[in-house]
This record gives sequence, C-alpha cells and structure tokens, in this order.
Amino acid sequence: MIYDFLLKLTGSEIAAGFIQSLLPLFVFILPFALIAVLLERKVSAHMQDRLGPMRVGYHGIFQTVADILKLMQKEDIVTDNSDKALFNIAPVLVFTGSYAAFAAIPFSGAFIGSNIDLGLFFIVAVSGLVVAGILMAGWASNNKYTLLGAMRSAAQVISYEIPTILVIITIVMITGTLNLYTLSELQTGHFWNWMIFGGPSTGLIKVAFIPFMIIGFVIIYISTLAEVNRTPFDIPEAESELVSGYHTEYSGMKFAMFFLAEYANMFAVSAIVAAVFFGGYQSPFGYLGNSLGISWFIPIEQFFWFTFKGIFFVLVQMWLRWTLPRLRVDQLMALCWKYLIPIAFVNLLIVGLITVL
Amino acid sequence: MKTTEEIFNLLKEKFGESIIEFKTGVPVEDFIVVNPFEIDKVCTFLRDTDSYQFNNLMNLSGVDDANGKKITGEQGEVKLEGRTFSLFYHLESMSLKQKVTLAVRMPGENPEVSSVSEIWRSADWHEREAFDMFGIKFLNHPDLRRILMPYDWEAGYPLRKDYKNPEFYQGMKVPY
Amino acid sequence: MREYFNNIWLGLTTVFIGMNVTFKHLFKPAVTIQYPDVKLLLPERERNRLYVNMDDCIGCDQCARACPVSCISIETVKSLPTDDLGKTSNGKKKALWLTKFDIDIAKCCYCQLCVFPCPTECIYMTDVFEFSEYKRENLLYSFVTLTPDEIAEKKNNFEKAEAEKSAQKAAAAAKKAEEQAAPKENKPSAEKPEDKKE
Amino acid sequence: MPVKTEEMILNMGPQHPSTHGVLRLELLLEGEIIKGVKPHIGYLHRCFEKHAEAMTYPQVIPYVDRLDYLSSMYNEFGYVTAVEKLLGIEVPQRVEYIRVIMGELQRIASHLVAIGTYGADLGAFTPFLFAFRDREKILSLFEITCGARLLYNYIWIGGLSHDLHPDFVRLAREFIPYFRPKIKEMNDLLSYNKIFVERTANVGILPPETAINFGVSGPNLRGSGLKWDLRRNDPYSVYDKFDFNIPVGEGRMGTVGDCWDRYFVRILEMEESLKIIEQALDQLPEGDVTSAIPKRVKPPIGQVYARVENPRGELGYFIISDGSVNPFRVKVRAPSFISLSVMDELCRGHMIADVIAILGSIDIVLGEIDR
Amino acid sequence: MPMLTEFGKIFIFLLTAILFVVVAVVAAKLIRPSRPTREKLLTYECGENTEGTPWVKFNIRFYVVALIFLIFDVEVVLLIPWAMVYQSFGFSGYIVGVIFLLLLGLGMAYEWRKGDLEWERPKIVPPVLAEKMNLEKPDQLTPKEISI
Amino acid sequence: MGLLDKQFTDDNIIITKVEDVLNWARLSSLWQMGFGLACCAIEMMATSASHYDFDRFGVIPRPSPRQSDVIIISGTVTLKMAIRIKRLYEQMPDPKYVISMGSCSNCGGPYWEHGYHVLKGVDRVIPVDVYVPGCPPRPEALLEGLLKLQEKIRNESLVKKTA
Repeated sequence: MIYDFLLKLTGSEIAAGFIQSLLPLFVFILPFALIAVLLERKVSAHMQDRLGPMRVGYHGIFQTVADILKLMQKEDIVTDNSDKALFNIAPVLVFTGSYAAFAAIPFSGAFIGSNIDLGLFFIVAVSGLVVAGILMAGWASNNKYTLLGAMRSAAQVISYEIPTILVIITIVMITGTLNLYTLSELQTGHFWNWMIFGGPSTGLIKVAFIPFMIIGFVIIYISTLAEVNRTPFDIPEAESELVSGYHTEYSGMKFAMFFLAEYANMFAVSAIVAAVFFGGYQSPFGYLGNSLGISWFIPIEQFFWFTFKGIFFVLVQMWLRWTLPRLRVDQLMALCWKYLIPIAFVNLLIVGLITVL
Repeated sequence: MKTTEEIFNLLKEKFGESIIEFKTGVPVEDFIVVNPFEIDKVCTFLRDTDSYQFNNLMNLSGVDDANGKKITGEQGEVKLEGRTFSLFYHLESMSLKQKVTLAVRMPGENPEVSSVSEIWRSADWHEREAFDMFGIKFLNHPDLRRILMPYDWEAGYPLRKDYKNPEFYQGMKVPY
Repeated sequence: MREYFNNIWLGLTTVFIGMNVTFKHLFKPAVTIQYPDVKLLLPERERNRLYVNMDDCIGCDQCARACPVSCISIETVKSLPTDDLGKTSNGKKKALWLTKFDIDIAKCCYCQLCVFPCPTECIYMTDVFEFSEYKRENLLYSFVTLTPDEIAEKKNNFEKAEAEKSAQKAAAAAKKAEEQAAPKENKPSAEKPEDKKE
Repeated sequence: MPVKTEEMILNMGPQHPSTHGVLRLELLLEGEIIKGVKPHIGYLHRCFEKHAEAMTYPQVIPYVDRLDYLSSMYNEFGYVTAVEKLLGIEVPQRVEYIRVIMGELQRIASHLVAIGTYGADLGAFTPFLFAFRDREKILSLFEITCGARLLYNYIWIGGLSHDLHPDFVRLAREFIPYFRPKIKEMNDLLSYNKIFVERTANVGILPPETAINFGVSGPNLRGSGLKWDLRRNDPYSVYDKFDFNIPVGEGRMGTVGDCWDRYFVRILEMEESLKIIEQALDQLPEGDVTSAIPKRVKPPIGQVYARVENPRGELGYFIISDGSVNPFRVKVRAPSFISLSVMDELCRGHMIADVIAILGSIDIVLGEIDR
Repeated sequence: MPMLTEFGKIFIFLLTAILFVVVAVVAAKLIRPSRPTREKLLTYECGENTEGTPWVKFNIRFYVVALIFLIFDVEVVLLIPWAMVYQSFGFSGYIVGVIFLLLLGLGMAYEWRKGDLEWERPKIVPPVLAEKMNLEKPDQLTPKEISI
Repeated sequence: MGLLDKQFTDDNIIITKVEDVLNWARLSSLWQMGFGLACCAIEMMATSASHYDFDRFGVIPRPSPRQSDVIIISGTVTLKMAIRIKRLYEQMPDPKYVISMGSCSNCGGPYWEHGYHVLKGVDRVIPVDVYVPGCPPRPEALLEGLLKLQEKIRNESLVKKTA
C-alpha cells in the first residue's frame, strides 16, 4: 500500500494522507482530463470523417494544454444580479463532489485512497454533493437557462441514483461486501471470475447469474451515463435548448473546473462499472509480474488494467454521445421510473432467489 | 374551374357596388377591384361557397402606386398627393384548382382596409408586413404591430416610394 | 405490455444500429482537406477576387453599370489625339486615360455580372480568395496604373484641349447660331470629364 | 396536481444555437410547459424589396440568391419564371432541363441541411456533419458549373450564365449512386432511432385543414398528408416530363402531420429528386443556353404572380412592371415566412425541448422570412 | 500519534479538492484581466433584456420527483444492510426482503397508476380550425385529375 | 488586477517568454461563439463541417458568450440585430476577438446603397480584428482569416508600446 510507504517516508499520518490525496489528482485526473478531452475531440472527429485538432503539436496533442492555459487568461465574470457567494462556491462543490469519489476507488492493489468498508455506498452518496453544486450554480447565476438546467439536472441525477443503487444491492447480495477493494479482490484470477460472468461462484449458479448480470450491467451503465449528464441524457446542458445549461454564466477558470469535474466524473462512473462488473484492477489473463516473479510489477500492471478498463468505458460513453440524439426531460424520467427501476427490481429479486437456492 | 371574368360577374351580381372593376390585359393577370371595407365579406363568401372554395390565400402584397402629383416641399422633400395604395390578394382553391386575384385601392393619406386574417390565418403576418412597409391600417386585425422593422422605428414606412432614411437609429449611423 | 417490451427492444436495437454506423466511420479515412498545407484545386470558373487587366481596359464603364452593388467606380479623361495609348489584346483602340479605377472589394457580391459586358475581357474573376485584411481600407483596390502626377497632367492636358476645342466650337457655334442652339455648352473647367463611351 | 406556478418569459434567440439564424422566440413558460410562443422576426431584414425597385431585372438576381441562401438556385428559378412570364418569352429546352437538374440538386442540398441541423437540434451532432459532407459534393457540382458555392447567379432571364461544364454530366451521374446509400445510412443513424422517434413522433401535429388555412406549403403541407406539389399540380418548366412520386406523411411513427412525418417527407423527397435528376440527365437535349437571353430586359406594363415549388414550399414572386428597366414592385411570397407563423399554434402545451423539435421540423430560413 | 482513520483520509481528499480549486482560481486571477463593463455584467439571455426574474415559484413537477426520490432512496438504503447479511438466514431471510421489496414495488405501482410518474402536462390538442373547410381527401388529389 | 491588465514599460526575457506562452495558448484555442447571421453562417457551418474542419485549429463552437473567445460576425448586420451583437460582444470575457466575415459585415456589402435597415459595417458597433472578404467567403477564406487572426495574436505584447 502506498499509504504505508508514504507513512514510513514522511513519518506523519497527515502528511502521508495529504500526499496520497494529491496522487489521484496529479497522477491521474489532470493527465486523464487532458487526454480525455483530446480523445473526445479526436474520436468524435473520426466518427464524423473529420480529423479533429491537428495544428497544436503533432496531431494536436497539446490542444487541451492550450485550452487550459487560455481559460486561465480569460476574464472571470460575475454578473451583477447573481448571488455572488453561491456563484463562487458552486464550482468548488462540484469539483469536490466528483473528486471525493476517487478516494474510494481502488486504482490498483497497492493504491486505494481510503479503504472504507462502505466504498460503493460512499461513492453514490458523495456524488450528491455534485447535485448540490449544480443547483447552486444554476440558482446563483440568476439566469433562466441556468436555473432550468440546474432543475433538470438535479431531477435527473437523483432519479438515476435509484437504479444505480438497486444494481449495487444486487451485487452486494452476491458478494456480501460494499468495499471496492474486497470486491476487486474477489474477482481475481481470470476474466471468468468477473461479476459479469457470474463472479467467483461456481457451477450452475454461475451460469444462471450471467443473463441477470448483463441486465444489471446495462442498467447501471445507462444510469451512470445519466448521472454524469452525457448524451443521450445531457438535457441539463442541452446546447440546443438551454444554451449551455447550468454553467452558461461561468467563464474562465470556474468554467474549467466544471469541465474538469465532468471529465473526472466520467472516469469515476466508468471506474465503478469496471470495478463492480469487470474485475476492477484485475487482469483478465493473469499477471506478467507473477510469471516473471517480479512482485512489485503487479500493482503497476493492475493500475494499467484499471486505467484500460476505465478508459474503455469512457470511450463507449463518447461513442454513444456522438451517435445518439438526446431525450426530452419527461422521457428521461419515464425511462428511469418506468423502465430501469422496475427491471432493476425484478433483477434484484431473481438474483436473490438464485443466491438462496 | 371558373375564369376571373366569370367570378367577377357572379360577384357583381351578389355584392353589387362593392365590386368595383374588372381589369384585364395581355401580360396583366386579370384581377377584380373590390371596395376596401367590403373585402372581408367578399373573401368569406369566396372561401365558404362550395362553387369557389378559395381555401388558400397564396399571397397578399401591398403596393405603393406612386401615381399622384409630385409636390416639392420647402425643404426639398418630395410629397405625393392624391396617390393611392393597393393591396393584391392572390387566392387559390386547392380543391377546385382555380385562382383569382383581388385588389383593393386605398387613398394615400389614411389607407385603411378590412382585415382578412380571420378568414385565412396566413393573412395575419402578410398584413402586419403591409402595415410595416406601407403603413396600411387593417381594421380588426388582432395584433397590428411592426413585424420586420424594429418596434421603435420612427422614420416611417420604408417601402413607400417617398420614404427617406433617417440619419441615426439608436446612435448608429444608418447611411453608408 | 407488448408495447413496453417492444419499446425496450426497439430502443436497444436502434441504438446498436446507430452505433454500428458511427463505428464504421471511425475507421474510414477523413474527407478533410487540411487547408493551409493542402489546397484544393479550384475549378476554372471559380469566382473570387476581381482582377482588372489595365492593359486591356478601355474605360468604357460597362462593368460599373452592370454592377448591382456599385462597387466599381471609374473615372476617365479623354486622351489627346497626339497620345498613343496602344491597343488592347483583341484589337480595340484605347482612347481614354483611366484616372480612377477603384473596386471596393469589401462591397463586391461576387456575382460576375460585371464580367460579361466587358468588350475586351479585361475584368475577370480570379481564383484568389486569400486576401483578408486587418484594416478595411486595404480592401479598396485601385487598379489605376498612372501615378497621381500623371493623372493631374492628363487632366490638365484634357482641360486645355477641351478649352481650345470649346473655344473653336464657340467660334463655330457663333457662326451658325441660327441653326444650332449651342450643342455643347458645358464648361470644361467645372465639369468632371466623365465620359461614357460605348 | 393543480398547483399554480408562476409564469416565466424566456427568450430564445436571437443568438441561440438552434433558432437557425437570428430568430427570437419569446416563450411563455409554466415550468417546462409552453403556454405560448411569440416569434419576433426582422433581425435579418435586408430590404430586398426596396433593392429590387432600384435594380434592373437582371441585377435583381444576385439579391434573389440571398433570400433563401440554402436554395439559391431555386430562388433564381422562381424569379426568372416570373420575369419570363412577364416578358412572354420561351426558353430553349436545354435550359429548362439544366434548370430542373440544378433545382433538384439544390433541393437535395437544402434538405440535407434541414435534416442535418434537425439532428443537431435534437442533440445528434454526427448526422449534421454527414449531411454537410454530402452537401459538399453537390456544391462542388455547382462550383464547376458556375464558380460559386452558395450564391450562384446562374439562372438568368431567358437562359443561363454558363453552359454545363464538360464534366458535369459524368460527375452528376456518379453522385447518384454515391448518395443513395447515404440516405439509408441517415435512416439508420437518425430516422429510425428510437430516441429520435420518441422526440419527434406525436409532437407538433399539424392537421391538413389548419395547414391550408395558415398557407403552409411544401414538405410541411405534405407532411400533413396532403398530396400537393406544384411540380405536379401546377407544372412549370419541364416537370411534366418526369416520373416521380410525391411523398406524403403517413403517420408511420405517430399521428399524421407530426414532426417525424415532416422530417421523413424530406428524406423521401431526396430520393425523388434523385429520380428526377436521373431522368433529366438521360433526356438532356443539346443546344445553346445563352441564345434566348434578351440584351435589355424591359417588360411591358403589367403584373404577374408566378410560383415554384421551392425546397421549403411555394415560392411566389409578384412582380409589377411599369414598363421601365426596373421592376416597380417585387413581392416575395416566402414559404418559411408563412410556415413560421404557425409556430404558436403548434407549440402550445408542449415542452421547451419540443419547441426546438417543431422549429427544426418546419425548416425555416431567416433570410427568406425577413427578406 | 492518533491513527488516521479511513474517513480521515476521505476528509483529506475533500480538503485537497477544495484547495485545488481555490489555488487554480487564484492562480488564474494573477493572470487574467478584469475589465468589467455594465453590459458585461448583465445577465445573459441571448442578447435580449431579461424580463422578470428566474427566481419564481417553480414547477411542482420537480418537487414531486424529489419527493418520490426521497421515499425510494430511504427505503433502498434500508435494503443495504439486509443485502449484506440475508444469506446467512437462508430462505427466510430472502422472504423477509422480498416482502419489503414487494411493498415498495406496490407503492411504486400505485404511483405509476396514479400518473405521478408522468410529467404533468396538458393534453395537447392539435390546432384544428373550427371553420368549414371543403378539403378533399389527399388520395383524391391525384395528379391525373389535375388540369390547369 | 491580473497580468494581462498590466503594461510593462521595459522588455525582458521573462516577460517575452511568458507572453509567448500565453499568446500561444490564446491563439491555439479560439473558441468560437456559436452564432450565425445569414448566408455566411452557412459557409461558417460548412467550415466546421467535415470537409474543412474548424476543429483542426482548435476552434469549437460554444453556445454561451461567456466561454467564447472569438465572435465571427457571419452575415448581414441589421440595425435591429446590431444592438444585440454589441451586447453579446460585451458579454464575452476578455481577451476577445472579432472576425468580420463576408461583405455584409465588412461594410454592408450588396446592401450598402439602399439598405435602410442594414448596418454598414459591423465595425461601427464593435472593433473588428480581421476582415474576411467574400460573399460568402469560401471556407478556406475563413480559415485564412483565422490564420491572420492567429498571426495577430502571436504578435500581441504585454510590453507597452513606445511611441
């Protein structure tokens, strides 16, 4: 565990905790956001027979760096009519909410910010902070677009939390743990031990689990998509209706924070899906470190696999985004309440039945 | 399918004095000149009678006939006296495949005409445009405001032939 | 109930069909033309910046009259019989000094109406489109080949000649005053020599 | 739950990503529900009719281009039809055929923009770019013919400015098999997509009676289920020589006359246009295209109303001539101008997102509305 | 030395995040210009003047969503402890959960039935004009009949 | 009071380097305000579409003026619209740039003579950085205008101009 290593190094728990808390930010989120924004533009471009950023560095690899540097230079506008205190707090809250989720995500066997037993539950709970931030941003801007966007966003995020939790409960019923580290460790070995393939259980039960696990996966993927406001669920920031939704009035660095939070969130939810259904940081084929006998190499491999899986799901998010139109707000609610929740319910009951049998 | 002349004769029978004139000529489309205050009644009749069924108002256009005497004022501005404004109504019956053109003539000083926007909703915006461009007043129009020009445009009606452009609008210089 | 499951089915399948389309395009080569590096070969009829070949221009003003936006302004001075202006490439004789041939390219609407009436085909649209400017004044193109001094000189020459001519004419007119009621009484000093030769 | 909430006025536009230009919609909202829509137009009022009075007849054509800038060819077509009717001149057959080919290509290009931006309005950005990619092919066809990409000044009174480029027929024939699969792709990607269908079906239903009374024409009228196309019902040029269908809204996904129908009529019309182009290319006669152009256009005193089937509907020109070289009055019956006036009726009771769907489905061009 | 709990670590994460945003915004402040004008500080509404305030009594619909969510969320949270341990009680443990879930499902079915899951919106009436309109059926408007 | 508000009187290597980096960032990431007026707007859309691809230059359309750096006035500016354009421009955060695209916004274009409702040149209400001629300009011409604008940004300086 890196924490123990840092503890030895610094001798102070606070310092170790602090350094550890910086790690995901600087080692992971910022580079990830830089890459993901570029990736998004590149993927979308190639899907549309275009090229995407080409002029800043080789194939535009420094595009996002330029974007961030430019956003730093932009004037920060706080309108006269806005509620200035809330207006300034909102980006902090939004970013904090999405960053806190990273505390419980196991990046590899050797690194997990906070190995709490409530892991999954904590992540779901703390993303509520984001809702508060969004509502705050929308309200404080004193702008009709932002307010409508924030309202929609809040309604959407909280609605889609229920199917997420229901699917998580389904997993908890099988594994009996909420701790993401334990959950990942449970799925060790090869890919057939992943939860999507019935998890570590064996025999007929495992086979019986598979269809329900797939249903569960689809539900959780759809609802996490909605929770991070991606197309087809991007109505809160629906460009063609509400200009750009709750962050219409934000400019410069504060806008960059919203942007960063969005991409951090995208990875966070992908990571949850990967950790819950696709073995977290576990390799699908066994470790090179094991076969070569280099034990310190294993966590690095694990980190690689985790990132790989996370980014894969992020890519699917992008793929969906550049394919689909967006839903209307009432259809979005209907999808959640009439389709996802009942199906998740039934799924839960059946999985429970299979486990006890 | 009736020709304009037949329609004119039939209308003349029905409405008498309100139907003023029938105009025809080689490149000129035939049209029927109607009294401006009776146009709504004529149009209702034309739409609702089974043998006409003019259910579509294709076009409604105002025209500044610019036919009066030219009078040069003190500051050199040109005024037209005794001129008229016209409105042309192009009607079509989509079911009977017939077309007819109606026209009304109004005096230049205070052009007023009955609105047909109750009869064909498409007339609503056409009439607003005619008001905006020529200053023709449509009686009984539900919402007679300027439509293309800004609501606070004070320099008159731009498609009149004697229109003069203002120098400034809200602090912006208008001429080149 | 049937509709409920049908909706789910349609929703999933059509999403996958759509994703299939975009996925296929992910690996298709892009159609993008990388402009500053790669330039498209423009067709021969391309209509962009106007160009006037002043060697061929006879100052007939036809283009200016055809222009719907009046962005061409031409001023000419008659040449003296002694001046030799040369011939245009299609054999027309030039008789006018062009003192002003301005095209306000900022106003131009690139409709090509000025090109067709030109008798010497000296005004035409080129395929040059890269001429954006920081200042609008730079978009006023002057095609005149004469220097301001020369222009002044030509004007002066013409005025002199005109003065002589009108003096002669006045004399001639005085002679047959009963027949002709002053065919040309214009005062050359006051009038700008704007000739509209066709 | 009949709890009274306060009404809110929301401005959409003039700067708004999906008002297709500079339209301003004033929405009266109750929560997300629309109580009324007030369109404010005139932000692009470029005084066309005043300009026309100051120009000679041929000089008006560049201005006509700029009315409906998505279908310039067709605007020219309509204008010259009117002027030729006024002059009483016949044009050579080849000219008519080329006009039809250009007009139908323009119709495809225009519908592509309509469909593409409609997708973008509803959140799908990829179809927009696909549509523009294919439109670019058509524009290059126009470009080799007359040298301009958007505003052509190609169709002249009595003829055309240039004859076809020697490569044109070959390239146009190549375009047809290239484009047919793209329509299918568009259907896969957008038309039949469940989300798209949900967004557009049963939204903004326009019954045919209302459509006629409002004067709505073109694909919007056909979307309401009425087989009314001026190319058939009031044939002009050589349209009576071609075999094509008139697609109408059938209510396949919802009710007849909803947004999906209006959208899908445009998809089907692109196929029909391809058919017409194919036939016209086959029948294209030889001849001179400039011989009938009059040197000086000076129509006799009179007036004329001529109309053509623009990609957006019935485009009519009402021209009064006083015998001089300048038209005395030109009035344009702009199809989008009329179609937009129906917005208020269509939107009532819908939600904010539906306003976008309805506005996109009636496919307006502000240049033509404001003139 | 007090042991830093796992929650303590989370707390440090939260602090880091706040710190990061503050540092980033302050750093930007060192660079960015500040040239406020009156128009710049107006609320953005597509270039128009705003009419009325957005801070109005808002649509009840959003509150209903919040209420339903609250009920469901709380009940779903109650499920979590059960989900973790029910296996040790065997089939009876499962049945207990099922009863709870069924009640929840019943509540939801009730809400569905009552129409609370629908977005409350008026019935949309297509704008049919009441006037008499002699319109033939579209199939009668076939091209063959047309003669102009 | 930020760095960009200051005007240094002396020139030194640090300022020049910082300036270069900042200018580079600004010019490589010009977010365009998604906003079209008339015919030129279609060509602007064509420029962002696949064939010409604005995204290659880092230009992406942002719906809100608060997040955009460059406003492309693409089309005829009428008097009614000019007031709104002025406000939208004002509402963009500094540093901001303006490209005037096409004849109409350069000087009224074809409508300069009889256009009673047309503003003859958008530079009467907002300062313009680059004029792109054309009616409408080809997409390449707009790209060339953008390159000109980038060139202009590259030469911007924190150092106070002396005389």
